[in-house]
Amino acid sequence: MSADTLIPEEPEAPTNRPPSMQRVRLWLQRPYARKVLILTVLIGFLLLPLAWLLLAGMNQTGAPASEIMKDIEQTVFVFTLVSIPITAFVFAVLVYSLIGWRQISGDEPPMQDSPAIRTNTIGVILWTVSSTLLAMFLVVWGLVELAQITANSYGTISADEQPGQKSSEIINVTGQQWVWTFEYPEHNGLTSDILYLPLDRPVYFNVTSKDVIHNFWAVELGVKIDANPGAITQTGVTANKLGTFNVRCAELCGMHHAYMQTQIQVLEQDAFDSWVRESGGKKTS
Amino acid sequence: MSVETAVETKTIFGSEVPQPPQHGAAGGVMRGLNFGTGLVGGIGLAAVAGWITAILTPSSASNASFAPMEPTYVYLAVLLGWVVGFMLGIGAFVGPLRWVVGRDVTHADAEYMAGKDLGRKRYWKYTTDHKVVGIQYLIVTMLLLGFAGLLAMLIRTELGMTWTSLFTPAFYNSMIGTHGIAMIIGMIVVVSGPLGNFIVPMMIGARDMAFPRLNALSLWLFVAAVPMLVSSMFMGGIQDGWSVYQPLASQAPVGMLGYQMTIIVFAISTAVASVNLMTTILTMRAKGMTWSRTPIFVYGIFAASIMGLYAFPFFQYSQILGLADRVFATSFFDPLNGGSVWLYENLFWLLGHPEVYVILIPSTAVALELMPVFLRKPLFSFNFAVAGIVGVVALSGLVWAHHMYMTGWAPAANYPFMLSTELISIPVGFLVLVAIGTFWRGTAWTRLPLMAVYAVIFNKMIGGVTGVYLSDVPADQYFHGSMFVVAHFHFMLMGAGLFGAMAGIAYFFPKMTGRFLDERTGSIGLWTAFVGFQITFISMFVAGLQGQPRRVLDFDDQFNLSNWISTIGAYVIGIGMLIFLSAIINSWRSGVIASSNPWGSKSLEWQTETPVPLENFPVLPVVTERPYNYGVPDPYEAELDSIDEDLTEKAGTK
Amino acid sequence: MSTSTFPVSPTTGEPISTIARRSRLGLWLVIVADIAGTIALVISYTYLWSLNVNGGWAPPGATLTANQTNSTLPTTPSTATFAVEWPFWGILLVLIVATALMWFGYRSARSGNHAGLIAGAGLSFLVTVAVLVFQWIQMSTFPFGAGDGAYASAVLLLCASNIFHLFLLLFIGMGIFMRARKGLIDKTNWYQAQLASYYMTWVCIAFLLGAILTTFLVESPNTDPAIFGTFKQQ
Amino acid sequence: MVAAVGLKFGSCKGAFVGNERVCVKKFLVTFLTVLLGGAIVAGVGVFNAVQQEAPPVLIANVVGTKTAPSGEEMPHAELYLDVYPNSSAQVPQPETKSPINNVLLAGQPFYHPSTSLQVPSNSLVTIHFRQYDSGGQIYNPYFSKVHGTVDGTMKWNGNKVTEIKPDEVGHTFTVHQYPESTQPYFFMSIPLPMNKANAKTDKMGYPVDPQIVSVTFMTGEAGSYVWNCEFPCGDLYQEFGGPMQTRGWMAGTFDVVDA
Repeated sequence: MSADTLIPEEPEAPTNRPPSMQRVRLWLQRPYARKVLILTVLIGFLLLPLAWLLLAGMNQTGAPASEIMKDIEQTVFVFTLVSIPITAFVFAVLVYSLIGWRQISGDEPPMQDSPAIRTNTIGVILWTVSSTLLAMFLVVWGLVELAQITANSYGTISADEQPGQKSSEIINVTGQQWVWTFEYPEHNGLTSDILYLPLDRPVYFNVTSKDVIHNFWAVELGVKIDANPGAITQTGVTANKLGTFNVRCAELCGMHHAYMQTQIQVLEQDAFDSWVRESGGKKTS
Repeated sequence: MSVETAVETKTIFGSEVPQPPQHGAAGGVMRGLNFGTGLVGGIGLAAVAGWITAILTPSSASNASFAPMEPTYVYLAVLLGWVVGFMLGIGAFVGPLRWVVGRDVTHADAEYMAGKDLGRKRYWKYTTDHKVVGIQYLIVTMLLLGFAGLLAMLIRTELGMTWTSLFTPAFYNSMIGTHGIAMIIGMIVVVSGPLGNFIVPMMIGARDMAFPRLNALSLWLFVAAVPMLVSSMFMGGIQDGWSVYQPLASQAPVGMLGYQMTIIVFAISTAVASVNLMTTILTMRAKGMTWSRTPIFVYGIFAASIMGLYAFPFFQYSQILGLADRVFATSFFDPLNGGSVWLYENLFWLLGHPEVYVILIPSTAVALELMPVFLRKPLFSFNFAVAGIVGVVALSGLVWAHHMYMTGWAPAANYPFMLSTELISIPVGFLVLVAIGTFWRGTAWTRLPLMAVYAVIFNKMIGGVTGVYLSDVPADQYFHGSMFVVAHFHFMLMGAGLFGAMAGIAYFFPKMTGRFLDERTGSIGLWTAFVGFQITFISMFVAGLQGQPRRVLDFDDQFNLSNWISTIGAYVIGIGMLIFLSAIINSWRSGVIASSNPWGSKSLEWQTETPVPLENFPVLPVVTERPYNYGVPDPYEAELDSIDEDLTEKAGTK
Repeated sequence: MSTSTFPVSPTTGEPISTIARRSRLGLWLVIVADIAGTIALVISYTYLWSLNVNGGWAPPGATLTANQTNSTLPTTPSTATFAVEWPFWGILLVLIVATALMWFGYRSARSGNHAGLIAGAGLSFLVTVAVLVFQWIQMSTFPFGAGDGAYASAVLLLCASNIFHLFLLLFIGMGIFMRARKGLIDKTNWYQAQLASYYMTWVCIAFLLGAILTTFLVESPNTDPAIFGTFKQQ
Repeated sequence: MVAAVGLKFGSCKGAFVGNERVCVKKFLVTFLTVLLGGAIVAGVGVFNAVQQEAPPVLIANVVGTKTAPSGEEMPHAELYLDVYPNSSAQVPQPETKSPINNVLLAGQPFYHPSTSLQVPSNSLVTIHFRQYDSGGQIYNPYFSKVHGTVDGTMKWNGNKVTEIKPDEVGHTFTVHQYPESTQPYFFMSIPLPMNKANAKTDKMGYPVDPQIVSVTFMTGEAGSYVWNCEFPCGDLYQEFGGPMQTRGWMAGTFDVVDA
């Protein structure tokens, strides 16, 4: 490539602009600089569809079925967007150093060295500031979203406070090798192997295990919490979409780990009540 | 009190050195010992120990939950017998015993133990020369990685054949566990073992490591550890993933003992190696090699050693506790009797996360080390490279619980751990900046080592970005325990780690073997593996996004497509790696002879002649300039300066 | 005597002072790893103490017999009680004596008092043997066995780690003693005695940590842990 | 394109290879390495796959028709399963090719004659169990109840029951979902009562009159499922290791196939 060997055109009459700005402006006039930036933009636009493709993958089985899942997808979407520019720039430099800046082949070390750039204050400062800002943005966004999700999943409410509001439903989730059972203590201990949820009503989960660690993952609802032996973990969700969804075990729990999964049925309130009446009448010993 | 009167002396580098009395021929008992006697000792003692234990244990012995204990005791005795016997047979205990009885090593002994005039035989002995140890590490690591790769192929085969199941779930689980831990162990040593031992002392201008015998000890402990891991496959296997979470691990067959013993021994080996490398780097740098003149690769190895030193004991103790639970019926991890599963997770991940950087930092450093040589320009912003490494080390110990976001052990702790985890992207970003800054306007001498660096940085970007999702609790609430995680850490550990190691091996091959790594075969292998790698793990990302949990051998039809593609890609990786291996074999046997400094590098290790003499430098070198002093003055800079000048003139005239 | 005016390493010809510097650093790093391991023990003890999972921390009998755990494991009530504190401190005290003797030997080696060195190292070795014996007696007379709950496990592990350290000390002490007698440690070449003293000092600290834990963290603060396998608190 | 850059070097004409012969030799080495590697993978894979083939499939044959609660006539198949506390001269231990399993699982309970079951789709299936093992307290009372049979009951020693005492369970036969959304959800759990400790036993040590349980359930469309025992009758932690996690002993496959 002979592009680099071109001397940029003379700078116009110098002004009182600070030299650093001057430098940046001159730098932008260098052919390779422009090409790298153009390449960055191109690659950036090539990567842009990812933001939606990721969500498409996550929504295949009917997600989002809850506010929590919406928040999660929002986070994924935003993180993809903000990480595209920096990725595009790095890829652009890689590509341009292969096609743009000269290459030397051969068996002997090249006779002619490259420009000895030991550092570049402006570039380093730009990178540091931007990457720090980016990290800070991710942290802040994450903290806010986490607080929001914790609120939506009632994760801060302890077991004894829970039977508070009448509108709520408490479900005791028990993981054991290799089946899930769901107990509805407010309906005299009605127990089921399918997770039935009322639509648009907050549901508290108390989760524990009778043997090893399992992980209660309600995929389309975006609920995930370990079922630990000897401890009770809490979470919750408000399902806002009718349908059949999946519970999968997301922590290796022995031979039939792959088969430790079941259905979620999100029902209208009256359908839910009728299910309770049909199967829940008698007390479980 | 005086032992002997006439002190015979020996001339070492021109100075008369008094010698302790020489007992028998140089090397003493070590003359008769080698890998063969090690095997004999190990297998022999293992057999004896197992036999005696079998006699002593009543076959009806069982623990509180009716588990037959005889196999446990016998297998444990066999493993212990193997380790002790092997180290005994190869002569690891000779040095300490000589120290106790006060028969100090003479110069002649030392030279024999360093493998002087032993030819090929020295590679089969308890040799103290750091170059021999480096080669030995290279071979053992490649064997281990090959074993783990074989398991990877079987795993992908099982997952790819969605219409049938090849293996039973139990065997599948033990495969993924063994594959995971074997790869992790292999990747931990793949750079700091071969290159750290062979290159670092020469790079800092030293004649050997600080503690040559410890050097051999760390290697042979590693060698003793690996067969125990393999043996566990035949004892029911490790059916619990590489992290062997308790209490699931206490349900596994006796094969679990193989895992636990492997980790316990390997942790000692790592600690010994770390102490050795750190002491060498801190005290044995050549005259004039200030910290600003120390190559970045040395920084990388030093950082890995720090993390290995403080992190591995936690892993070791987590396994010692698990072993006690199984053998002595203690209840550290048994929730029925007051044990806590979170205790195990914390102990494990206290190692588990620094260990990731133990793998990543050296391979990144080796990439940064070779880039200036092939781009003929200095490393961009050396200080930022150092800052990046320091930052990663500083944060590495504060992020472990991001593996435990979803365990519910302390929901409030998710906030600080998310903070620390996402902060680590800043120092990692520094390393990326250094890399692309070095590429910037560089004339690429496009030889295999440099080309591999392109692959490393590409994979590292993908792994890094996907890591950002996982470091964020809300997103992790979906991705935790899914295939997405598997794809992510393969991009980091394999995409960045292994390809970086391949770059380093290709770069240092001429110095280690005296021959070039065959460029064409090597490149074909590398790029085949690279393409296969992208196919495999990008489609694995898709499976994760769709919601496939990890460590499952049967899954919903919706995941079939991505798993088929992933399996095809895995086979491509396998072929590529085999081609690269064949390049190594070819070149080692009949490669083109390389000059002592074929890349025209300016750093010390290339200034010695090849093959490197026993004491690397006849005269210790003196460092007078910064590393990476390549490059010509930047034409643009000169021009800019002139502009500045007339700008200031203008300002003056105003 | 193999002691020239300018002591050098017989193998590499470097001055002993260089070797000593190197070895000292190496020892510090070894101690760092050892500290990490000991911290792992401390974490295990305090973590189990603070959680009292399923009421299983305290020596069982009281809590574990309440077999509401849906478990079929035989949890026979045991008469186990907490261990007595003073033996931990007694053992620590004796170990400190051994360490002091080693320090005495090392100092006298530097000051050229060779007899003092031999006496110090030898006595230190003997006292260490005594410590090992005491530790063994304590371990074998605990009012609980390994299977008696988390407390028993944690305490026994602390003692096992002590035993491991003591065996190391025996090896070191014997080496220093023999080498001193051979004159391999003397006025000009004393760094190995120094390292031995340093390491013994660290081992004392490790013992001290164990004693503090077993003395001050006994009754678990968590009085109503969840009952295993259920959604009830105890 | 990047690869091409890497390939430009070391061609047979370049300085890296002497001549054609060396070049061919190198190619052969490469070729053999790949071949050998592939052979090793295939070999190990086939060996292990053969080592652990599932137990012979036990097929429920259609023996006429039966009236479903809905009133319609459906094909009726039957299956006979026994549960033994341990192997004996009379009942051989399930065959395993892995030597360590023979040691670790000796004297452990198992289902007989096989754990790979196959039943016809869209029909009524009756399974007759003979339970020879002792028992005790089950972890989860949910599995001391009958789930998924035609009328929610099972026949135990002649009389219909819907559940048994949670502390008198011997084993359970629990079929659950295979992770495929394309096949009908299927969940069935049958508790098998235990034999009292004082039950009269024959010379093999098996109860003379075992617990007889028979259940009838309706199968839907074809699909594959797995089943395992939910009563802790294994060893190690929570007595859920060993046989509980070995197919052929206390777990297996349950295939619903079109006749």
